[in-house]
Amino acid sequence: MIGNIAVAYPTDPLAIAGLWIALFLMLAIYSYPLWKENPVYRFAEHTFIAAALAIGIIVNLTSLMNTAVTPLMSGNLLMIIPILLGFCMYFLLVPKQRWVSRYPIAILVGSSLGLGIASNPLPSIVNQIISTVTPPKAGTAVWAMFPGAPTGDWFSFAFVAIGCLCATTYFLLTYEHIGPVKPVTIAGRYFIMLALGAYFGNTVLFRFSMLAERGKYLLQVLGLVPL
Amino acid sequence: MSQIYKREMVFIVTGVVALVMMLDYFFGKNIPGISGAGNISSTLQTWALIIQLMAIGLGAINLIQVHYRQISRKTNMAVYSAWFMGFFALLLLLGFYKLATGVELYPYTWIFKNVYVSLGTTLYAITGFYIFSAAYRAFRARNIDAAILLIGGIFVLLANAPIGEVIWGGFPLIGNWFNNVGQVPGMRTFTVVGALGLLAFGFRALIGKERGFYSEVQ
Amino acid sequence: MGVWIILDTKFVALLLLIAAFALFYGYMTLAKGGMKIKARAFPAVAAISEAIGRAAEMGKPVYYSTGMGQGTLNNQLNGPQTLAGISILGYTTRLCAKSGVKITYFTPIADSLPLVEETMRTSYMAEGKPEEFNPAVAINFQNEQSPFLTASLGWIQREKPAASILLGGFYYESVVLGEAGNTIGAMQIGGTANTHQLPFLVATCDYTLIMEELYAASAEISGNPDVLGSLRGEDILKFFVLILLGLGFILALVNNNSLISLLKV
Amino acid sequence: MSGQNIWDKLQNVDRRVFYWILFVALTVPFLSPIGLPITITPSSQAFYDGIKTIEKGEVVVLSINSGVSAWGDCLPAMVASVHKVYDQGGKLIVWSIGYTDVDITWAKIKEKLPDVFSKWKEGEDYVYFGYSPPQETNVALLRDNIRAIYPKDVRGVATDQIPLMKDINGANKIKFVLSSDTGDAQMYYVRQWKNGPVNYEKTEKPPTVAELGIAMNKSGDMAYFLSGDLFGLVAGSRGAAELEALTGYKGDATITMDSISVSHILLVLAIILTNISMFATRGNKK
Repeated sequence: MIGNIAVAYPTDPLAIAGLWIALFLMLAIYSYPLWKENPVYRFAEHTFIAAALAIGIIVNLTSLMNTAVTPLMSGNLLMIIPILLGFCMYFLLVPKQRWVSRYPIAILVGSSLGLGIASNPLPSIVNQIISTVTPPKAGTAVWAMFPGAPTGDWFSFAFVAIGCLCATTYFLLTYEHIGPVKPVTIAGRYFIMLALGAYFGNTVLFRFSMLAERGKYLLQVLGLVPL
Repeated sequence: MSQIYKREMVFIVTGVVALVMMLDYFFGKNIPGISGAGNISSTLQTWALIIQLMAIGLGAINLIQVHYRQISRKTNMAVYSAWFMGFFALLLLLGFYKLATGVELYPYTWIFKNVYVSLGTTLYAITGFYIFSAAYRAFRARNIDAAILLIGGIFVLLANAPIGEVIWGGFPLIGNWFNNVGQVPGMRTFTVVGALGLLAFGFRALIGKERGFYSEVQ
Repeated sequence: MGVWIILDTKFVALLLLIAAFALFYGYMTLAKGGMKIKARAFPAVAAISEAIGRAAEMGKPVYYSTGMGQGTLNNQLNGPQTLAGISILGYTTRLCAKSGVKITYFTPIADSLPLVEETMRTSYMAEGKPEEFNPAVAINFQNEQSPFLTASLGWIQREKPAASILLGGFYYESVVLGEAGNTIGAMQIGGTANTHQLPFLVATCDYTLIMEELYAASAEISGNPDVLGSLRGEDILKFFVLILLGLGFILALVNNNSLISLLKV
Repeated sequence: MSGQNIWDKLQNVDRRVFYWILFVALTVPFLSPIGLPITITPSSQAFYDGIKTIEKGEVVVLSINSGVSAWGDCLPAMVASVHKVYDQGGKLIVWSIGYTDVDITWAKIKEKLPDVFSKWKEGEDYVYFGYSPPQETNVALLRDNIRAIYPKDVRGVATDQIPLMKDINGANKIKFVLSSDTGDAQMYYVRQWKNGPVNYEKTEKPPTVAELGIAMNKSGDMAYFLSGDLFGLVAGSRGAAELEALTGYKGDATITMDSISVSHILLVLAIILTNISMFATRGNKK
């Protein structure tokens, strides 16, 4: 048997009740696909939305206490500015004074956009070009189509380089795909389709692993599989 | 004149904050006062942090408004909205007790461990069902694009599943090659094109040509 | 690094950023100054008019949705996709008004409703048929994801639309709607910039707009000079990337690393 | 023509039949897990080779950027990695970028590793800071000033009093970042920590980042793994099963592999069937 660090089945009645209520809620949700939409499903869905919102508020407030309120109380008076800006966000709800809420949004948008714009080009453009044109070193046939290719994986190197050339040509958006460029863009779309195929395969692995865990939970509560 | 602080000033603030972030990123340690703990960019990032923390209330108010409207209009969803309000209020009280006293009451732990965890994992995994039924009825190679996608997908599926190797040694070899190399041209181009798109979108937002953020800005 | 450059070894990235901003600003001003910049013809957009023609022939309605979009317009990732989907909705509604085809728009995004109603009303007015637009019928709003899905599936099975158009910020509803439209034989046109949903749209739709194509198609339809100008700027940068890739590939074949070391400055 | 209506029947089979088949196919294998052997893919091997180089006392950050709802795919890889960091004698800092339910996930990881957490002392070998909001600016802030977001840990102990954090307040003292994601928070670390303007002395190197998240990230992040921005990519329950095989601690992921095998075979058959029926019905229409 595969050794899994099994947690003992609880003896405390409240914990056992917890396991069964969790199972009931799971079956309530899956009654939608496995049967049809029904009141029990809607009840369970609204329970989740309420719980998620309550957690969100409590955890955010706890973090706010640590990072803003306690420092303010212990003398860091500069902290009053972000707290006031935070309150300005709520002017979004007052149509006539909505412009007040634009200043805190400006700081949020300015900081995240500024950071995103500055830090994106290096890893997402420059490093990608460098990696595409770096020839494979001999002996590093780590993911070779032909394992143990003595001179390094030139097949994969050419595949990626030519693929990037065609796919980038496909994404030229203000020039028509006509004349000699046409076959290159058609090939580019096929490279993109292959990528979406692999993406589809990995998405299925992700979704099925999640659903498998739920199936295991059913068996765990019934005591057929260790917790 | 009065419109200035309603629109132009906002763009100036956005632009200045963005500029500080860019200077910090590129020239950080060489310009005194910009980079490092306690300097301008760190302070602005701390302000952004606190504003985000306080913004959670907006989401709560919006959701409570939606459900209040359901109750006041006595729609068919009214009973669920009433349950939402009641359960939300109960959890919030338990949470405030923990916030105030630092003591986590047993009902609080019990609800999160058994109610929240189960519902979260269950709702998130529901897509697995839809993928499976769509595969039976809709994933068809109706054109070359869909054919390449499905063939690539099948090879990766049989490379990810251990049984693929048992059936034929070629599945892990070709499937893993698709995963490690085959998908890279497409994915890498998405990355590069997406990054260029973000630069364009960011530039338009910084010069005030992107109206999504400020909802009312004409 | 040279003393006069005070950079933290990211000179190439900064150069790329400055070049990008210069190109965007240049072409945006040129576009506003009247320079004709057009997005290329997308088969998916051409297919919309073909789909409306089919709907008119069969006397069947058209289903249109811009997806979940995380439930709000000003979400940084999905807001732009929902707005793009709504501008293409305007174009589609106008075609429907012209050929007397009924179109129904489904959404769970509350704050997009004013914009949607204004867009569809303008399209009907442009065809001189304002009286045919009834928002209560043409726009179906459900405030959460599962009621939105249930309402959509019920309508699709009942009305059996001739065409189903799914353009916007989609999440897993792309699989459900794609399957529903496909099994009743509707002609399907999909498009999103959420890469994780693209495989499902390509697998279930006859035509798809991929990533930036969604923005280019909507900019072409709305004729927005800023977006079209910055799109041309992006294309010039893509040419630049193509040159680097081509040159780098040839240099790699002859085992010369000069370009790589240049890019690592 | 009887041949034709078989395919029509397939089309009109109620979709709930497929849902029940899938749920049974995913559940039954857990009753007696077989555990077929699996090949180790290069990106998981690279991750393992990376964390094997952790020396005694070196500090690693575990950034839990996936929620409770993604446990099926993300929890096993985190459990296996924490176990390996413990084996190597490393130290661990744990926080989350954007997931308010991180407390429950961290409690589950400790529950899964009783032998580790009976010996590890909180505050000296590991410290748990909990939640921070989901923005890239927070990762940039953590790079230079951890105390700005985390003045104290979840127990309420001030960060200055925590022995592990005595001379640590930024990225320059961290060896690796292990990021478990459903979204793309790992890219925040790649952009702000690995490629960011960290104020390093000559002796220090920026921390490198590895991705432990959901299986879809194997597609989204492979380009960054090849360009060296990620030193490892352990994606989904499959990656976790490979990591469990590498570390020798068989766990939840290895058990899940049997359900993955059964369900994937069914899905491949489904796709083949629907395409055969398409060609069959198209053949008749001509």
